Amino acid sequence: MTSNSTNVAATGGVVPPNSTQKVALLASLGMLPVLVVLYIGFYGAMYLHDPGVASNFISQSNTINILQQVSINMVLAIGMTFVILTGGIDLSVGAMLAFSAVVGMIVATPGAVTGSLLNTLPPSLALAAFLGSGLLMGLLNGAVIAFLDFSPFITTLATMTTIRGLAYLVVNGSNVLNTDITFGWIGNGVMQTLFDRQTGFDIPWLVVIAAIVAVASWFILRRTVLGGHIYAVGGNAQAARLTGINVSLVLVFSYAACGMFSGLAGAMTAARLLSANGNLGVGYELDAIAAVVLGGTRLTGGVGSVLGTVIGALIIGVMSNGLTILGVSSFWQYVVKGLVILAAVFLDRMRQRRG
Amino acid sequence: MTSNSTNVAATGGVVPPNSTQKVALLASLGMLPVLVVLYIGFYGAMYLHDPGVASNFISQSNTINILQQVSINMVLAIGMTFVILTGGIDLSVGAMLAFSAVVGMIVATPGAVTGSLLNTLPPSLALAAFLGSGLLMGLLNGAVIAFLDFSPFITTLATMTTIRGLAYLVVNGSNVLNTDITFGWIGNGVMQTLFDRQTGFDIPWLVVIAAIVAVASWFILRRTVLGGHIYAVGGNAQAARLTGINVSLVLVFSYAACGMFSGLAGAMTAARLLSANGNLGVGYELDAIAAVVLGGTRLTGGVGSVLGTVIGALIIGVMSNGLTILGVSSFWQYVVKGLVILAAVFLDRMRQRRG
Amino acid sequence: EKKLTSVGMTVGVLGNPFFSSLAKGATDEARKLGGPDVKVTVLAHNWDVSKQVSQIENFIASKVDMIVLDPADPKALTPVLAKARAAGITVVALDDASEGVQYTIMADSVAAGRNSCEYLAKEIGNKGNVILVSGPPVTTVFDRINGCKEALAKHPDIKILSDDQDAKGTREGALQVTQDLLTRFPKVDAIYNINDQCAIGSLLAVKQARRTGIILTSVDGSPEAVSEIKKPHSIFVASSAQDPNEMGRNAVEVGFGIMNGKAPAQTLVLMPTPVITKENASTYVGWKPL
Amino acid sequence: MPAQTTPSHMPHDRARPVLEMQDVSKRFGATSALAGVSLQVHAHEIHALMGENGAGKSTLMKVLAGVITPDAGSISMDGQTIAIDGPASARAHGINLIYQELSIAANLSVAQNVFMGSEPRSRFGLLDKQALHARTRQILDRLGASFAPETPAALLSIAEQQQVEIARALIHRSRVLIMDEPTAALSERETERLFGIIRSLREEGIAIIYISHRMDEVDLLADRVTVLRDGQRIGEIQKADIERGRIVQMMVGRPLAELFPREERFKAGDCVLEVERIASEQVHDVSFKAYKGEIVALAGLIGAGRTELARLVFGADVRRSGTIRVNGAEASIRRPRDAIRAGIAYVPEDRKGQGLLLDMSVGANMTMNVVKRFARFGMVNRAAMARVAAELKVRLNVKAASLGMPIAGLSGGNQQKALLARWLAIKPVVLILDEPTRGIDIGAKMEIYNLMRELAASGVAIVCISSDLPEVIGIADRVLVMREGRIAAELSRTEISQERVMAAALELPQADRLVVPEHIDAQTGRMSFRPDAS
Ligand SMILES: Nc1ncnc2c1ncn2[C@@H]1O[C@H](COP(=O)(O)OP(=O)(O)OP(=O)(O)O)[C@@H](O)[C@H]1O
Ligand SMILES: Nc1ncnc2c1ncn2[C@@H]1O[C@H](COP(=O)(O)OP(=O)(O)OP(=O)(O)O)[C@@H](O)[C@H]1O
Ligand SMILES: [Mg+2]
Ligand SMILES: [Mg+2]
Repeated sequence: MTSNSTNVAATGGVVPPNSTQKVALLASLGMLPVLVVLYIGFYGAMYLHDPGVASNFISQSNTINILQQVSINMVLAIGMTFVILTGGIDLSVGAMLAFSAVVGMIVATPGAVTGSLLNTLPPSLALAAFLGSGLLMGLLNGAVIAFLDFSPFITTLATMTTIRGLAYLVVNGSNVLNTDITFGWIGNGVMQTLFDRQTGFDIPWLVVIAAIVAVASWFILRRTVLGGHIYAVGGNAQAARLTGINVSLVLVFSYAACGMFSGLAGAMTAARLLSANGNLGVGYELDAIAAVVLGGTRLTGGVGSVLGTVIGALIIGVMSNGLTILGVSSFWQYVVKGLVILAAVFLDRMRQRRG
Repeated sequence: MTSNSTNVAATGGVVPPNSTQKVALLASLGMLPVLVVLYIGFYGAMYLHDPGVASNFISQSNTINILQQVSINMVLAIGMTFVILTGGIDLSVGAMLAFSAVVGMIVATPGAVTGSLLNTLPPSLALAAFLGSGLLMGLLNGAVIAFLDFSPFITTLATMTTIRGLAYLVVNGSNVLNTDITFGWIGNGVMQTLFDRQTGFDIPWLVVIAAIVAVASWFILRRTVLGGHIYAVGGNAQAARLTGINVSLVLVFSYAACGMFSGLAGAMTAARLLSANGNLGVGYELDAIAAVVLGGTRLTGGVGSVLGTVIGALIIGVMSNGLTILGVSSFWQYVVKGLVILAAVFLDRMRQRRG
Repeated sequence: EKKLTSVGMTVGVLGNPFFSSLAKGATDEARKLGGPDVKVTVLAHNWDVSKQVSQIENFIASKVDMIVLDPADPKALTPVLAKARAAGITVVALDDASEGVQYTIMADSVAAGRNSCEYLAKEIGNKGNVILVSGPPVTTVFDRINGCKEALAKHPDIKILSDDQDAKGTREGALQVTQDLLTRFPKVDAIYNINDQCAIGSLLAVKQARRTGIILTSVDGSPEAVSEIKKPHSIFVASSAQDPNEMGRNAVEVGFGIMNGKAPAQTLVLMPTPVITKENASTYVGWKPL
Repeated sequence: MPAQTTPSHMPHDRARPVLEMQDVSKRFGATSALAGVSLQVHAHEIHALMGENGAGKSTLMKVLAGVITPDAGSISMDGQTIAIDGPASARAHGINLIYQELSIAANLSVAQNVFMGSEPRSRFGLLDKQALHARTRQILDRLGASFAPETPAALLSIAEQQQVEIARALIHRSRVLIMDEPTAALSERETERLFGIIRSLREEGIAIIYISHRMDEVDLLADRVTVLRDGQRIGEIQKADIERGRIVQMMVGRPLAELFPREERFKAGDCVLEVERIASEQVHDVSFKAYKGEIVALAGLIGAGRTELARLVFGADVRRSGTIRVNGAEASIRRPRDAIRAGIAYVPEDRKGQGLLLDMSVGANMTMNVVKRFARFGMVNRAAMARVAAELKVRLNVKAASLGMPIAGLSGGNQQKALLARWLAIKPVVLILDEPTRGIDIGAKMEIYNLMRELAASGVAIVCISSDLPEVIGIADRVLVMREGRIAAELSRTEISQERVMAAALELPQADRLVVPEHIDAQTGRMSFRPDAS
């Protein structure tokens, strides 16, 4: 490091626009080609084996299909991005998803759980219940980590278990079903686009929501002072503290955001399945983290971008969609998925070497 | 201060246990009281509710029972300790456990999988197959991380998936059964202790193996040069490299050790269940990491001890044993486990504040 | 008639002989009907409904002729299954029920639990302490537990010591839970498990605890269970059997019929679950996994 | 310059101190870092705070900046007692501190680092990037920094990071500006610039507290000197009677001999290190020799490529071309291990980042490089390690409570000595020291200089990178001046002089990065070196 520093100083002159962004942008762009390669690769493989299948793969409907499938993981992963940028981690996202899903569904379903206080709330508050319960859990995570100064890993590992238990408890391990929820459109409705009439091209609300979340998060991280502080805390918490940044506040915000997005993901899941139970979202934390890291965000914090996370999530989504359409059965899917992730990282390295 | 320290300098004196150890030792001791408190707490709770149950809980047989139950997670966690001390992480331990378990069982069971090359090996090589397959996977992890310089998290996340898939593949997703394996004693046998005749007090081999692994690992980490280098790499890789330490070698060793211990855990599991399938060890990585972190090992590397990990694993074991014996339903067990972990960390903090 | 070229199948977990037997039954039948090069894609949903929804969507995208599914949820799949139907895909369910399928063949889980526990009650002379080792919170598990409770309820002298411990449906899970429960309860006469994997786990626990006078029953009739039951002095006495190979075969066969406009006689078939005991074990034709 | 906080500006009556600290005490476990220290600082003055490593200077200043809460004592401004809780509130009182230990977020740009925590906001409270970069550029120009606001901080050298630290404090309107060893990492040119700024700030009526281990800086700047020793205030010296010997005596508690060892003419032995046409991105075909028993100084401006050259020789970075010979034999050096085997030792400039193993004990840190040599069957020979460590501790007079204590607990000087010990343990043929006395007190400096002489006398060839001109002149038998990755001049013992070194170092092609000498004159009124001075 010292070495190339000497160099820059020596050669002085030209410096990129904004460094952080550049770095993050590079990292995320780094994965964009990988995504493209992956997509084309699948297309090629299918084409050789059956042109019909190949055209199904690239069809508009399947594209939307992929976007819809990744939307939930994407929302979780974006929440995770906030946390990882501060140098932390949140293993409880899957559990928070399940918890908010069951809480929201109970509120949405009069008499779902007899004697449950939640059922005394008006169903109209369901959406608030989803987001609120997620936000609450996130705030708890954040408070413990920021004020008690616990390690994020062990803290969220613990809350992951506890919250999962609560999710089972509020519904006694059963399933809350409700096929006529008012917010069903979130899960299965589509947004009529302008040219709908002619082309019948509509976008599922799941995708729209994920897109909104992505843009909003990008804005917070890149355009607001708070966003800057998140990068600062992740880059060098000591420096952040010395320069008078309220580190605790930044941490609480990040975990709260992650929690609220998990709640939103819970709403999306419940709306899509028209039901909710405590088993939802088991193991989702790893998918979310994978998307974030594949997107070039550094686990030690300070470096990364929402764009990267979006691409990371897409890579994972395209992979399972493509493999299934190719007719690869589960065993091989496991094997291939891992290898593809390694290949992705490798390609990215090569690109950076050259670049 | 300067003055008296000069005298110290003059007198020179011997090297007291160096700081790495001190910190680790403190941290692990920090958790020992927690373990004790937990144990006593359970005893008290049971006593109030039924003295008979309480005495069962502290009975020799249940104590051995607990030790036996934690032994496998402990072996995994000790392997994980090597990796985490270098500042890395290994998410693939559960998958490696499953892989080596099925490979070993196939070798041990003539005709288990028709046409499988593994079945051409003599059953006597089974144990070698368990350890060897684990070691091989570990070496692969280590090589990728050390030489391709991939992030340990994403690498082992990928290999976790791939190895899991391989575990399913080698047995076509079925179950290898063999109730008369030659190494059944590992799983269900006991070591006759001296005073066996009188007291009938024998120790299960599972426990003996875990103990041996712990002592050997402690020795490597605390007494060998390589151990010192592991701490150095985890503490400051840059500095380690500048002092001429072969960082890559240290990394490969650590991941290989973790892999081999996972293989051993695979043998222990297979021997205990007299069968093996691709689903073994799902999610074990989190238990292992939890034990390591509870034991006071720092996730960023450089600080920690085997002793701490052992205690961490025991805390987790006592917890689930105690809760079940208390008759806490599985939903509540989730809730309580998380809270207990948080409480443990909190108690530890308090202790360090005062100390 | 329409030709069968590709089948999409999604089941609970892999690495469990029951599901791989389902897969085998279905695959063999598909080959029989559609020829050797028919494409059968088998996926596992690990009881993650969202995952299963995605899998089904992907099957639709790859335009399979038939979807054979082991539903992870009775209602949640309705929308996506409607989509599949709309795409002209035949949808049949096995092992568990779901809205929106054209045909369902499953074991009667309640009956399975009932049969198993009636035999259990008989073996212990209709009195004593019984442990019910439960599993993950899913419908099938609840049914098997409830069926067992029905049977035991008929006998006032039978006391249920525990029925709320989740053994994860695995050997290692049951081994640990049973060890702990045995520590808690000094006097146990019988243990009922929600599946054979767990039963074997409990069996190991009982052996290691050197406890005697305990018998085991469960549900599934898997090869390992049967071979254990056959052993002369084994305490594992009974398991109400399912026939996953037949289940898979039948599902595809009927599905193929529906494909070609032949509506099934009844849209829900509950397969019997005969209790396999030491007496009849020898005559029982067991599962054939992949 | 606008800032978040504009403290009320009251007319200073020069007799009355702006800031007073009374009986401030602070303990860290066993060590009492401060024992009832009082300090008075006036407007329009540069107040030098002197003391050995570990005397308590930084601790005292951190109390002022609200980073450390004192166990006892009070602080008052303009006569009124004030409560300082946290950096923000200190800043609200117009107190700003340039920290000794660099705290830069490597993931951010220079601008983002400079304005960290006080980012300029646009109308809707959003980040105002334009203002951010514009204002950073202003401040960097004022400091004569050679890098742009957009530069990734990860690419900055220690010295450049130091400039960012300084900029951080300068963006705020201060009434009391504290500089804790701001020049530790700077070379002559940047230092000149900084002095200009300090003086103009003094004219603006700002009280400046200045901490440094460089005596000549104190001579140049200080209006008043307060000396600390072992956490106690030893005394105050007025401008009139500032005099080195006196200060040093107060600091060390005993009169100190000449800083640099009496020079005994060294007789050139045979060539030990021979570097031929070595090259990388930053270093261009550099060749040089180092002889048995001599001390070669590598002088030059920040970024001249000295550290890079050292790292290439040591194999820490890969070189594009060039050969290295040790004792005549070609050494194939591809990684540090090879260099060490060849008998080359390298003490890096970034003590914490690349040298110390902060979690390990003093003993473990010192014996790091020889654990292997004494090991039996790969086992640490703890007895031998203890012995070696104890010997080294005595030989280098490392002031540590015990060899078992964490090295993080030592003062800068002692950490540096421990690092030296680590490398002496391998009995090197060639010893490369990168800024060996950065941030180290005069006593420790002396010990290190003597040690260097001793080693040279014992036949070690020493290559010493230093940005401290008096040091270069005091210690070197020969000076190699680097510029832009090349050796610009070689000065023999007799030729060495400040003027010559600076001239060779300053002669830069790009005018924009050249500090126009007249400019320096204007601000400092001090004689400056012109490129043609030689
Ligand atoms: N002189 C030394 N140089 C380098 N590393 C050392 C030195 N002495 C100890 N270490 C390392 O520091 C750590 C402490 O080693 P040490 O042998 O003192 O531990 P220990 O006291 O035997 O272990 P425990 O505290 O668990 O009983 C180990 O990693 C060891 O390799
Ligand atoms: N955070 C801390 N924890 C424990 N001890 C500390 C801490 N900070 C400082 N000390 C101790 O307090 C004493 C004073 O430290 P301080 O940094 O103020 O000295 P200093 O005068 O600034 O030295 P230097 O000239 O090397 O910067 C030293 O003995 C140091 O070891
Ligand atoms: Mg200081
Ligand atoms: Mg340098």
